[in-house]
Amino acid sequence: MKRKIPLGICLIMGIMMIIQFFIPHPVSLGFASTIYKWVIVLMAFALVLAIGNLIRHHTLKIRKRKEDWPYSIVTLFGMTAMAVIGLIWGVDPDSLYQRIFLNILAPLGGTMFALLAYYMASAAYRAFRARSLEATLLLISAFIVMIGFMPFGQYVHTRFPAFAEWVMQVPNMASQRGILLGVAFGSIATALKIILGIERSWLGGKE
Amino acid sequence: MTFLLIFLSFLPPTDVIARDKPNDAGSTISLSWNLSADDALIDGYVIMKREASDQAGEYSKIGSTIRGVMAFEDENAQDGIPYEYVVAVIKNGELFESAPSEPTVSSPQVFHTGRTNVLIAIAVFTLMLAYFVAKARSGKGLFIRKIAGLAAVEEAVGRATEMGKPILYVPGLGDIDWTATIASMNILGEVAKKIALYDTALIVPNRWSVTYTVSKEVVKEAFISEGRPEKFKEDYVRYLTEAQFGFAAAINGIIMREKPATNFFVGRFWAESLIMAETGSQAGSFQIAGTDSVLQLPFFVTACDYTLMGEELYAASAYLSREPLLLGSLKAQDYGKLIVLLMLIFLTAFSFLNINLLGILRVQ
Amino acid sequence: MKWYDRITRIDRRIIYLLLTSLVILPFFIKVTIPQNIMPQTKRLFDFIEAIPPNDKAVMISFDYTPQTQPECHPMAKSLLRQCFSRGIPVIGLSFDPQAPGLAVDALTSIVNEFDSLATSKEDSLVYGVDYVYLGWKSGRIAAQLDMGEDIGGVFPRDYFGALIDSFPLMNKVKNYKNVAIVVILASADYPLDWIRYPQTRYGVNVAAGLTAVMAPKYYPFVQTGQVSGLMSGMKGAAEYEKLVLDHGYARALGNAETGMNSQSMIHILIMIFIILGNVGYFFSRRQKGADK
Amino acid sequence: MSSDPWIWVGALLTLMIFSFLYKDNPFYKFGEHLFVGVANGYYIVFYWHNSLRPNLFEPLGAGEFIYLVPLLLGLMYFTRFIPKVSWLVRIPIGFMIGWGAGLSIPALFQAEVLRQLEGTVVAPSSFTNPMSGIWSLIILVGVICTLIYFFFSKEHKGILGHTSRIGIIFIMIGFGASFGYTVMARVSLLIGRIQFLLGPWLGLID
Repeated sequence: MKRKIPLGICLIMGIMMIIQFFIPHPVSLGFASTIYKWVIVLMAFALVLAIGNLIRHHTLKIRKRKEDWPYSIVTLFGMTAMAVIGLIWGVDPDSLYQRIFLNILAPLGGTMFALLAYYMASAAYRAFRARSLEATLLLISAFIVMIGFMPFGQYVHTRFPAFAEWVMQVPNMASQRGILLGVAFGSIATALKIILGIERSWLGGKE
Repeated sequence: MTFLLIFLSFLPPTDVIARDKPNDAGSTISLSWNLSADDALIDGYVIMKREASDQAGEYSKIGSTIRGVMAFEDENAQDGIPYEYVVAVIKNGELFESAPSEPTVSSPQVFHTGRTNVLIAIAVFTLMLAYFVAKARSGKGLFIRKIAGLAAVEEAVGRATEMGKPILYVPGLGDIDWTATIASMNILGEVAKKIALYDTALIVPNRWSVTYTVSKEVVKEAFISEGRPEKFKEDYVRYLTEAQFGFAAAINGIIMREKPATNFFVGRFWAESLIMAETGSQAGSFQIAGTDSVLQLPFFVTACDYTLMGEELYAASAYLSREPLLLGSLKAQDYGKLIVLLMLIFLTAFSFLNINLLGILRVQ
Repeated sequence: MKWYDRITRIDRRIIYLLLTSLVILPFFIKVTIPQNIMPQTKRLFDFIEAIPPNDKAVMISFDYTPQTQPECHPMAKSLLRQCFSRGIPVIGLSFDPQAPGLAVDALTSIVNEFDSLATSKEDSLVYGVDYVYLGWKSGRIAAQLDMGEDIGGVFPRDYFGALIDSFPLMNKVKNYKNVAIVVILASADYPLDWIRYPQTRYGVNVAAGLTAVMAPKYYPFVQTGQVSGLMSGMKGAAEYEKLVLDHGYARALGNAETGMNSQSMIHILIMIFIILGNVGYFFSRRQKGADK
Repeated sequence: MSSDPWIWVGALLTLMIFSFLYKDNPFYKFGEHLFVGVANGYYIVFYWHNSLRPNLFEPLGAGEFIYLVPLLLGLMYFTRFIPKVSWLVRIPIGFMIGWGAGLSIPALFQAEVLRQLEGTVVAPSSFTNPMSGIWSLIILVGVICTLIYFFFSKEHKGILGHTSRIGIIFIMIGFGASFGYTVMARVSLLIGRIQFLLGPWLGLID
């Protein structure tokens, strides 16, 4: 029973969602949107557990004075402050909550994202070595695109930008589609195995 | 003095046809008509309707279009009530009405005929899967080609033990509704079983609350099934944050401060892939990646020691567990790809014989 | 360590330092690398050139976020310069909640630029006559469709809270009939909705300025004519700046040109380092072969 | 220099994150921990306003008792702490996983199989321009060879070996091109951050 009930619920949900796709009737649309609302509610409940884990991790660190423990205070304080601000003073466009989002979260996220410019340079320098035919092809096509999409590309040859565009649109597109088709079958098979209860790693152990 | 008033007259559109819109949730009627012969001269068309039972009633305006348009959808029909429609030409505010349409009733449909092909595809693939899984269950051995990177899993765990350092396993940034995340959970289970046998710590950071609960169960059960439940620590599986780059920032911190010997990045990834993989590479960790995110593959290939590309991720999860049932599905996947491949060739060949079958691929 | 080993192991911090300086330098040292102009950029420029002055309006949908500002903000500025120089009224609006701040910034900075050059009162730009900014609305697709009937029904008040009936421009422009083209500046998939809904229903012309990542997706639509012009990424923005400058609508090249110079130099920097790495790899491998 | 304290906050946090490029340091640690904390606070509020309140408590308050189902399912997450009934946690997980899997199957067939196939089939109309016709043939060959690389149940020998090798060549060219193309987008992001530091913060550029 400890396995059969969850597996049964998984099976029923899976089949209902597949059938729903084929039924345009309002009853079916209403069903899909209700379930979606429930899913978000479930995510919110799971978040309580997850946040609990985070709090536990950091309080332990503080209590045991583990390395870097003062930073754990920063995390716990930041979380509590932001939650209180948003729950008490609301989330209107000119609330403190939105200001913190725009002036603290957005710059932090944007800068992490911008680190990629640096990492692309160091990764390319370290790894783009002509060790084999495959590695050489990767290197050459990267060069073609890096030159072709820049204004100076036209000085290599007037048709060079068009060539770079071709590399993107023809060989690149072909390989992406091929990979995508394979992935689709892997994904579909996994999803089917889950619904049919063949793949049950999410249940954990045998009991 | 008399004024000679010239009344200009414009021809209304003809053949106004009303039909219930197919494959919808009801309350919509599609209209079509032939353009007025004076289409080039007019301002546009006005669409009007009335309930067919109310023959004395006035037509009321429900919408308008610019000239040259010959279709309209009335999205405010009430199911079960017959309506009549007229389409009028409008010029300088004056209307010239067409003959009314036949009375038409809107209704919702219970099967979407435009999606029959998807239904057939699902049915065929499910049957194939069931067949090969049954065959695998009967104990026939299946050949699976070597997947580079899989052999490295054992090596990775061993290496961490030798160095006395932990293993970092990032199960992707996708929530549980991404199948890649499920495949990753499967691989996590196998990796955790190996770790349970050695004296190595494990760090599994999560971005989503639901994947956090699942990966916790998976790791815990893996330790139990290897008979080492006492070795499992609550702190192995952690929740970080839902913010994509906040998550990446925290992973960078873990890589730098807890110095894992091996990093696994397995699951669904977005732009943050290289932030984590490059940091790991600079820290000198041994790295194994696996993802079905086509756009992130180049970065993992560049920065990691081994990468499971695309479908290899799904194959790996079946391969590692070595369960015949899971292996059976690989065979079904291969046949699925074979069908796709043959369809590509035949549909292309047919199109050159002037037989256009592309319609069978279209989904509404 | 031999020289060829050394160039395979350059400290990453040296690369990072060079890269940072190449991003900063172009802001202070202006150089101009001549550009080839992509046909889809030229097409948008020519389309707006062909709109008669003081007639139909250009609608600009500001839908980009602060993160993609370097790519899309210069596009907005160049477009505004072209429209204002030619006497074409501009209606701004947004469907991305992060965009209004940027839209207001683009409008005010260009309007100030024009007004500072204006010699007479007639020359200066007047809010409500030459341009308006309607602000942000949720329910994108429904709003886009409703504007085909009545813009005032969707935006009864502008971003600053004024009733739009009070603006001469909005009395002239009631719906898409008086809109020559809608230009969507976005970092997400917004133009597709415009093509699918208002364009098919009301036949409105659509053009776009997109980030480099988004743009390739729209090439097929340019080919079919559903999109009447496209600026793609910082390069597209720089090309448009060039066109606007060449026609005398601007006095100097803007930020996209600066950004493009950074881009070019960083691309060259990365390639130089890749080549160094490979030269070192080649010689060290040859050395190893000789040692055996 | 800016006199707006918010700009200063944004600028200092930007520099803290950038400092990681040199090496891990207390400033980065501060920025990282603040990020994780504030982001979690942000999502707690987000889920309250967008999920728990409108999708659970308000309908329940209005007497829609069907919403007891998600409430019950949600509460089951907490049975983890009660060893005797801890297996109940599998029920909401099964619900979510089944939902996700069922949702994805038709979507995958539609968007990633059928539509990709349709885009790849070559038709005589592709040859109205002879070059573009040839290119679509190359795409067709590339897709087929790449797909063959992903065959698992046959050894890659003979014709399968040759085609899958061509597949790998396509894949590598594609990876290189994607990498090269992405450099542009990432540098744009970096320019954006630098512009913020030089402009609004330091006031060196406009």
